[in-house]
Amino acid sequence: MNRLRSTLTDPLVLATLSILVLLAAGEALSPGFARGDQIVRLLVVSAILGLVAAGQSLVVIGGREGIDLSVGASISLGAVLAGNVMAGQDGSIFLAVLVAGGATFLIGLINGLGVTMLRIPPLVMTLGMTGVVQGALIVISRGIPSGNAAPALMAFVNRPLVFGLPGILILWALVGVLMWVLLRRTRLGYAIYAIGSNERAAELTGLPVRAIRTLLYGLSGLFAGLTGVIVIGYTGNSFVSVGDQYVLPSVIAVVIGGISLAGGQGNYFGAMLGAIALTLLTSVLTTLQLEFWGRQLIFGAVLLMLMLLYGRAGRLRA
Amino acid sequence: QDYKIGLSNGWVGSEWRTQMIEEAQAAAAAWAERGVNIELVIQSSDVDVQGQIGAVRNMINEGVNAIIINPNSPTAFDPIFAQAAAAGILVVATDAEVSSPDAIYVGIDQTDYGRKGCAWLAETLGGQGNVVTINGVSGHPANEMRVAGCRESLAAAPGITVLNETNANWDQAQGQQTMQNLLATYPEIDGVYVQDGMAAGAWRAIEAAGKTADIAATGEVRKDFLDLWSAGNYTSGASVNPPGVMASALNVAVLKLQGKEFKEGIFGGVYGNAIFLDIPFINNDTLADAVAAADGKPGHWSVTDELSVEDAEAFFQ
Amino acid sequence: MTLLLKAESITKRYGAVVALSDGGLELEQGEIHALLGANGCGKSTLCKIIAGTVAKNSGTLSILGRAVEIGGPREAEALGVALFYQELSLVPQLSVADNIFLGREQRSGAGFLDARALRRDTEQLIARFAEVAGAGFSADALVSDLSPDQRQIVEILKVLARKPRIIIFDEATAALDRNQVALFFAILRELKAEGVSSIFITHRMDEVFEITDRITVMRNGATVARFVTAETDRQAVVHAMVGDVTALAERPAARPRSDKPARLVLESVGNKRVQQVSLSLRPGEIVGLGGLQGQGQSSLLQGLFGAAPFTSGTIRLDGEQVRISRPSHAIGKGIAYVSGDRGRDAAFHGRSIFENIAAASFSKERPAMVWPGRLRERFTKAAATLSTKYAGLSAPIGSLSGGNQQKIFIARWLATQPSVLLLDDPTKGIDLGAKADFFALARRLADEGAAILFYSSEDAELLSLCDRILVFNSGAVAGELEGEALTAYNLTNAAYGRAA
Amino acid sequence: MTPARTNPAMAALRNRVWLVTLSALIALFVINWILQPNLVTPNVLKSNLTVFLPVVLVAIGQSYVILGGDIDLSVGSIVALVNVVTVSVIAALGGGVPAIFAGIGAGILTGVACGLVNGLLIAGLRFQAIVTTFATGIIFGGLALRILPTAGLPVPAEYWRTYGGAVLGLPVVLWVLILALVIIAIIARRPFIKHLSAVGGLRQAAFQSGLPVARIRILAYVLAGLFAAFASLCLTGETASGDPLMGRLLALSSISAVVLGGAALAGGSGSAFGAVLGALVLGMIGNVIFFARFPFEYQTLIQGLITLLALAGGVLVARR
Ligand SMILES: Nc1ncnc2c1ncn2[C@@H]1O[C@H](COP(=O)(O)OP(=O)(O)OP(=O)(O)O)[C@@H](O)[C@H]1O
Ligand SMILES: Nc1ncnc2c1ncn2[C@@H]1O[C@H](COP(=O)(O)OP(=O)(O)OP(=O)(O)O)[C@@H](O)[C@H]1O
Ligand SMILES: O[C@@H]1[C@@H](O)[C@H](O)OC[C@H]1O
Ligand SMILES: [Mg+2]
Ligand SMILES: [Mg+2]
Repeated sequence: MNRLRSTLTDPLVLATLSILVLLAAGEALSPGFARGDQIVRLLVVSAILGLVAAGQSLVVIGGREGIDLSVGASISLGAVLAGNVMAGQDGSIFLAVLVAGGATFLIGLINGLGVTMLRIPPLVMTLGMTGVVQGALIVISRGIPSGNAAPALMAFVNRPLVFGLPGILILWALVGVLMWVLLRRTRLGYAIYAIGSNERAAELTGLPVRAIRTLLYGLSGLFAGLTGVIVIGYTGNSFVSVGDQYVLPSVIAVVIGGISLAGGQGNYFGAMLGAIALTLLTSVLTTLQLEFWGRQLIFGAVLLMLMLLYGRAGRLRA
Repeated sequence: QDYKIGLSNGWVGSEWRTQMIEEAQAAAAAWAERGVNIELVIQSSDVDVQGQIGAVRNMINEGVNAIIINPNSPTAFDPIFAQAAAAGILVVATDAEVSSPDAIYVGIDQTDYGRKGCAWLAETLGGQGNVVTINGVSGHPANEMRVAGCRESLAAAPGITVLNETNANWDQAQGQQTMQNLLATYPEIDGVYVQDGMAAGAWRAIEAAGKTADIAATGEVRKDFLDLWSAGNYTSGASVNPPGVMASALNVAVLKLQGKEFKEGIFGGVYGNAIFLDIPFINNDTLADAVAAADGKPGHWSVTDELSVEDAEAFFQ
Repeated sequence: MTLLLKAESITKRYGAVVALSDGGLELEQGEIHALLGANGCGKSTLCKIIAGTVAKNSGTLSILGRAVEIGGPREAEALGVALFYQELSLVPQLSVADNIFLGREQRSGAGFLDARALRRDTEQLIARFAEVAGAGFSADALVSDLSPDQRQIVEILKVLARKPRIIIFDEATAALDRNQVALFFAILRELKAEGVSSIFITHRMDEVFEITDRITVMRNGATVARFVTAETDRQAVVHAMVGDVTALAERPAARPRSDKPARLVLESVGNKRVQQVSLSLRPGEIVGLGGLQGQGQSSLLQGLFGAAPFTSGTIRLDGEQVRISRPSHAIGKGIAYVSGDRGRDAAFHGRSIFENIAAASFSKERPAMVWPGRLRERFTKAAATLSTKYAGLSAPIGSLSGGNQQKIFIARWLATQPSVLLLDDPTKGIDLGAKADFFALARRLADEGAAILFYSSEDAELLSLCDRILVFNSGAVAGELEGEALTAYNLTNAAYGRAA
Repeated sequence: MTPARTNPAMAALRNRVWLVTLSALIALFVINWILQPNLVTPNVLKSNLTVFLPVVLVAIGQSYVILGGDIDLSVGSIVALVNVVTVSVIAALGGGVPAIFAGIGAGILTGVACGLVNGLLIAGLRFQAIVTTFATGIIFGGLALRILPTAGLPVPAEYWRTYGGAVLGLPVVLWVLILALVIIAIIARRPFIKHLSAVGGLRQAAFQSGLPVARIRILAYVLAGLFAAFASLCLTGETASGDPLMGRLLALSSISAVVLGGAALAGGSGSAFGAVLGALVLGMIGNVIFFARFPFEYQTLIQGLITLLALAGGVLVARR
């Protein structure tokens, strides 16, 4: 009985259940919604959100109110830089990934330094960084062509590669495995949970807390930059606010995947399921014939229901 | 005579806005050849309504001769424009009409923009078929006007059924996702009305579903898209909202500052204070010209159009 | 005598863990009542149920014969019950005054805060502790700036300010030094004289026999024995607590001073709180750090461990000069540090016991990859050395009682097989049985060649374990005791010797 | 004796971080004055205050929520919802003076109700604050669009003329600010503020001390809703119309203002007065950038840099 209850309230199980319910709802509302190829397309969209959520997960698990609101700006920056570097040439994809990832990794590191060395609260630091990166984007994108995705990149994102799955899904699965290995099979992973759970205790067991946390923000920037590259592969070209729409969803995906915003808890599989659930919800809502406000109401209400299921704090009176 | 003119732009989310200001700057500089020196005071940043009102207040306090604004709200500026007018400042809105009787509007008729797009769609479909629409930011005045215009055209074709109306916030990636969802839900779509830059996203989804030959959808006018359009043989048509509208507004403003009087009966629009500019329309027949005009421009460059000083003089007595 | 409070057949489960199976307690008017038992036997849980912060599953509570349901701390307060929380109930960001009167602020007529009355009342309360509380203790000081003992004093005052008729002190003396305890006991006696009843939880048997009237003993979630203090003895009580007697090892026969070369030598090390301390430590030696609390003993250990690095002086390990400016340096050189403040310094809250043990070993051994399966056995063994009571390595650390958690944190360091062990009041909140195990283990480690620096706030612990004791005063070594000189009398003398 | 733990001057400063914010504000004001010589004239000052007031008010409400250890991302949507409710009620009742009062009353009730919903979800049902207020923000915004699908519905001239005018020789906007300051001064002297700090500082300890934790947090959210409603009524006076998309940047700017004012985002320390100063600093940064006449494409970057520096500086001082 207890085991059943704890299984049912396990975030992973809940996220999976929500996904199944949403799929069923979608299929009931519009037959064909849960068709194989449509699911693949939904997964592609989930994968984009899921990649940002990977960095967001690390930062949140790393604790001290960890959150990265600058991922949107970093996605835009990654997309614009990648577009410019690639300029539609397959040969330049690698360089584009390098430039986009490098720049956003640096931005992330700066976030990390602000959080660790200057002790600026992450929400504030990354919010401030958003303004700076957006400003920089406006400066650099002016006059320079925003660039185009290379055809191979677009095919990677949009067209089947193996078993009818686009390359991006393979990539996402790979990232999922890598994240698991990182978090559960490396010393660094254990250290991330430790600093997220109790920073002082982590220091007293010899962990370089600041360096690790700085790295986490760097990785979050890196993931965002790579997401930017994928986004330009998805949309073909980029503009300065292309990443904005991913910021809060990346946080929500992480939360409904069972990663506590208090830090030191949860894993990336949850965030992956969260990203899928959120994408599904958006898409089920699109297929409803409703006015915009009606969709918003349902979207908000479903988020609240997900919170009701398991995003709750413990009782003060145990 | 020299003038100080304030330019206010309250949203910087797309290159369209950058091009808008750059063209206005160029137009201002061009006045020097006519012996008029124009000093621009530019505010261009992401602000909400009260932030933009703040910028307008600063311009009033700075003592500009005219304010040209791409407004974040159609109605919210009424009191502040009244103050500007009281201070003898000319206010010209562009890109979105404003309700203030103390301002004039120089730009396209957003209702007509939507009307034209959907009229093209209805005609291309031969007045028959299933249509979905992908609109911009719900509640945004330009969007609401475009939606209204589109509905008007579609209503005139009784054979057309609107399956669903959605919003993708003028965001290309969201446009692409929305189109994907619509394609999955409605296998029988014949036509799509989609605004602006979202069209590129929608077309990408159509292409991914292998339906470019079966679906007619509106398009957009950035060079990138024009190239895709011609390469992919899409059936498309696009109303143009030229980024040059602010330059046009500036030219009108300077003439007005020089003391010219407007002709009778040129004002129209919802609030009776609008001078509408032509809306260029590109379809498969005129596509080749547009592609040629965009040759050598950067990918984000948008087909533009601006009122020359001479054209502008036509509005004056 | 009147029976004031009666708790009967109280049960409490946390998921699968049964914290209380049959908790009971009878408290008379105006008595001081000891509540004793090994770590994790349910003392704190029972107290929290009485104070309304934990909800019981079944059982009855009655006050003056009337059954009561206590739905929360406010209801408890209304019934005249106040609890000194083992983990304290203070808000770090608020001042001493604000904390003491939190929720019962003096108000002016219009309902505004009466700042003057607050300050006056606070100063009255803290005046008693002025002598023993140490520097920086004032009405306006933020609790976050106070030392652990000062915080305990604030918690005591906070409880007193509520003017309760039943006060529960859950390990209120754990961080207090001798003088502070003496003052606290004086207050307890005054309260008793006023007819207030106290429940007093402690792991120090001397305190029990010094101050309490009666004793209730718990074991494994159930109340198992009651004594009148004056009519029993230590042996009987301990027997009730642990089932069979595992008393603290008596002071062993003096061992011959090892003649091995020193493992650790400090030469005039110092930082903000430690001045010019020199010492030398041989393999196999256990050296105690004695003296009143807060004289720099912890700071010395933390300095040596790199947590609050020394700014002057030199450290030599096995003859070689080393630089230790952060804990990882120390760990790499085989130094381990066990803190007494587990919640703050040790616990990875919400993480498994496995992870809590692993942390130090990973820092020492620096494996790139981790294979939990291969480590399980080793960590199980480490946890078993102190007969820790736990469900399994993957259970969360929070499912253990305070004392059992502390055992895990000791196990964490044992797993690194340290050659220098720094113990910073490590037995805080550990029960007698575990303490005895722990001491035996420390001995064994020393015999196997480890060098141990041991600070304890309890003189008895120092005397029973150490080969010699350095007595601290104001951040410096004020004296050294060894061999025949190692007596409680000498230790007290030395501690007060140069104190102001 | 042993030395005192912290330098008393620094300790005093730590409890009054707003002093630092005040210095920053003065510095920005001076720069603004140099760039804009007519700054210190009654009209221009009033004009500036009119612009800053909505953020000031929202930031005050946000400061209580943050002091209690929570956060409110929905305040911007509350502003929009209150605005459309107010203008719709005024229009529905025919636009006379009684209609105006009814509209204001309805607006304030709406703000309070939104705050109550947030508070009940977060403190009552123990939902996670960030995600919950993000969700309720979407819901409130959706409701605003339901009530008023697109901007419009002018309010009667009595409303906005009064707001833009003067009473007893002082501009109404100044009276609003004074009133807000009086309210925060009153709240600052009530036990509530200590209780709220305790709840934000260490929730378990606050509970164990017998504080009604949930009620206190709910009250903080209600205050946030109330001040958002005040801000919305001011914006309605400034814009004289309804706009369902109003206030979209207010959530983040109010949080920045609170942090600039020296509050810890984790809760337990900070003050509403600091938030007022923080909001003014944000406003002055915008002004300075305007009058410094940076090329337009650099404006966002410079604004971002200065804001980040200010935030970093404020936090640094608060932490020392
Ligand atoms: N919040 C909780 N969740 C799960 N188990 C708990 C919780 N609190 C206490 N327990 C369990 O209840 C039992 C009793 O714990 P309690 O804290 O009452 O012990 P205690 O007698 O006070 O011990 P100590 O002397 O170590 O303080 C322990 O086994 C503990 O693991
Ligand atoms: N942050 C500080 N700055 C300056 N002096 C301090 C500070 N903290 C403590 N002191 C003082 O320095 C002396 C040494 O105290 P210290 O805290 O190092 O001893 P300790 O053994 O670590 O005590 P504790 O049990 O409090 O940890 C004490 O007199 C104490 O009052
Ligand atoms: O056409 C759009 C214009 O109306 C809006 O204001 O800015 C973005 C453009 O895409
Ligand atoms: Mg206990
Ligand atoms: Mg100590």
